[in-house]
Amino acid sequence: MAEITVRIEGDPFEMAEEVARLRMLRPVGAIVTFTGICRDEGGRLTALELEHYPGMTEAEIQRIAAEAAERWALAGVTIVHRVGKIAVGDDIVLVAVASAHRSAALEAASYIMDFLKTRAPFWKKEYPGGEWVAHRHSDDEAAKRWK
Amino acid sequence: MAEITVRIEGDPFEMAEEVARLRMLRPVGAIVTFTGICRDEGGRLTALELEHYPGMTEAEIQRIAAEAAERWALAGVTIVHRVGKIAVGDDIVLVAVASAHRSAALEAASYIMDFLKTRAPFWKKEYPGGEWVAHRHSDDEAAKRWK
Amino acid sequence: MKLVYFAWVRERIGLKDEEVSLPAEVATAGDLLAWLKQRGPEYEHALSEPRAIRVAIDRVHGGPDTPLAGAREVALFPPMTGG
Amino acid sequence: MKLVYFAWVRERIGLKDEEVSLPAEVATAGDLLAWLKQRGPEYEHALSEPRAIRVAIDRVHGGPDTPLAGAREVALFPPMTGG
Repeated sequence: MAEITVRIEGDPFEMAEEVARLRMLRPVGAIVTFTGICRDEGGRLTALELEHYPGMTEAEIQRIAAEAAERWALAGVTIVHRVGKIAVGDDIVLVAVASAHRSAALEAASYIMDFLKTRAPFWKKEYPGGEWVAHRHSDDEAAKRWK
Repeated sequence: MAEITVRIEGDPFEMAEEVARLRMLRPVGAIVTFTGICRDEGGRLTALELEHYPGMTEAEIQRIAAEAAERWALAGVTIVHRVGKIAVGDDIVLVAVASAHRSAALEAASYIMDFLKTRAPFWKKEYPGGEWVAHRHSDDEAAKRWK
Repeated sequence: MKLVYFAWVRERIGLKDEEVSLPAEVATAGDLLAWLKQRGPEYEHALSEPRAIRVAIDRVHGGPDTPLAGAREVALFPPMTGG
Repeated sequence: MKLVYFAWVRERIGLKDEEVSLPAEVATAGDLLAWLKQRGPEYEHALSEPRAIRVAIDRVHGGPDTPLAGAREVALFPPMTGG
């Protein structure tokens, strides 16, 4: 059984700490991390503000992680997603997956990211400007390939 | 142009340091890391010894990284591969890829790992026992999907 | 039933959440959207493009045909942009 | 020409590297393998399954048909197991 950790936090996370915990699991021969970082979109932005649906967010991310653990042989999955104001260059999300063999960790990290984008109830607002980030059709297409 | 760093080292590496350098690049919205860790193969092993072909190793890994940077829009690629004796639980290889969008970093990391396995001149010897690790046919198959 | 709103749906309606008593003919999430649109210009503005609105029933994603019977909390929000 | 050996090819031949002068008829990497096998039981043992042997010519991967003309360093080794 994969060990699944999901956290929604306002404060920054330390990738190295999350990876250190995953590497204690067995059997682990591969750890893949995905870090999503706040982009300035060509200098247009200084920050994003992330809103979410407390209670549903954790449950939905748990479901996504459990699906990945069902589909691939995983030792552990850690997902940390920040909410609130996030400055350009700061981390937004970490997905870390540990497995015995590399393809399981690589594919599961990709799967989890695709469904975090399309199913986890987060919404990004741009600063300056206050515009809500538009959902990308390409994210729906990316999620469809796992059917 | 992607910034490409390739190092072959005897000493352990610090993933956090490698990632910290990549995140200074622009535009970066995604960083993917792959860490390969020495497995005990069900308690059978205590260490691996990695032999390589000095001079060719660096050149071949540079070629693999350059191909990935040609194929995807990458900001930076860092590949660190250890050689010599590596204890169970210790890191063998780090591939870290930074890009603006997630699919480029995820796919490039997967591509680089597939060709590190099949083209980079490394050989693993098992301890105890002194047997050379057999090449896996599944690694050849994984590399073929990028044609 | 509790309705909760997020992102620009919340901003346009001008409420984070509210309690409503639904008429008997409002049986599905799609019915709920149609009923809410008639409640005033803020609702009309927020829900003018029903295809851009996602629905969660008791914190699980649903669609226009998802029945509301027994639901305690229904959330309306735009397509998600996390990750 | 310098020949270099790695992993179990190196162990079976019992040498890390050596200088050789090739006869004119040894034109390709495949020819080289066939010629080396005749040099003694260690070579025979190391190279008994030619399909299990990879070749690099001047530090670039080659195949049985890769010509050796002009090559300074040819490496023979088993399929790789890094990463």
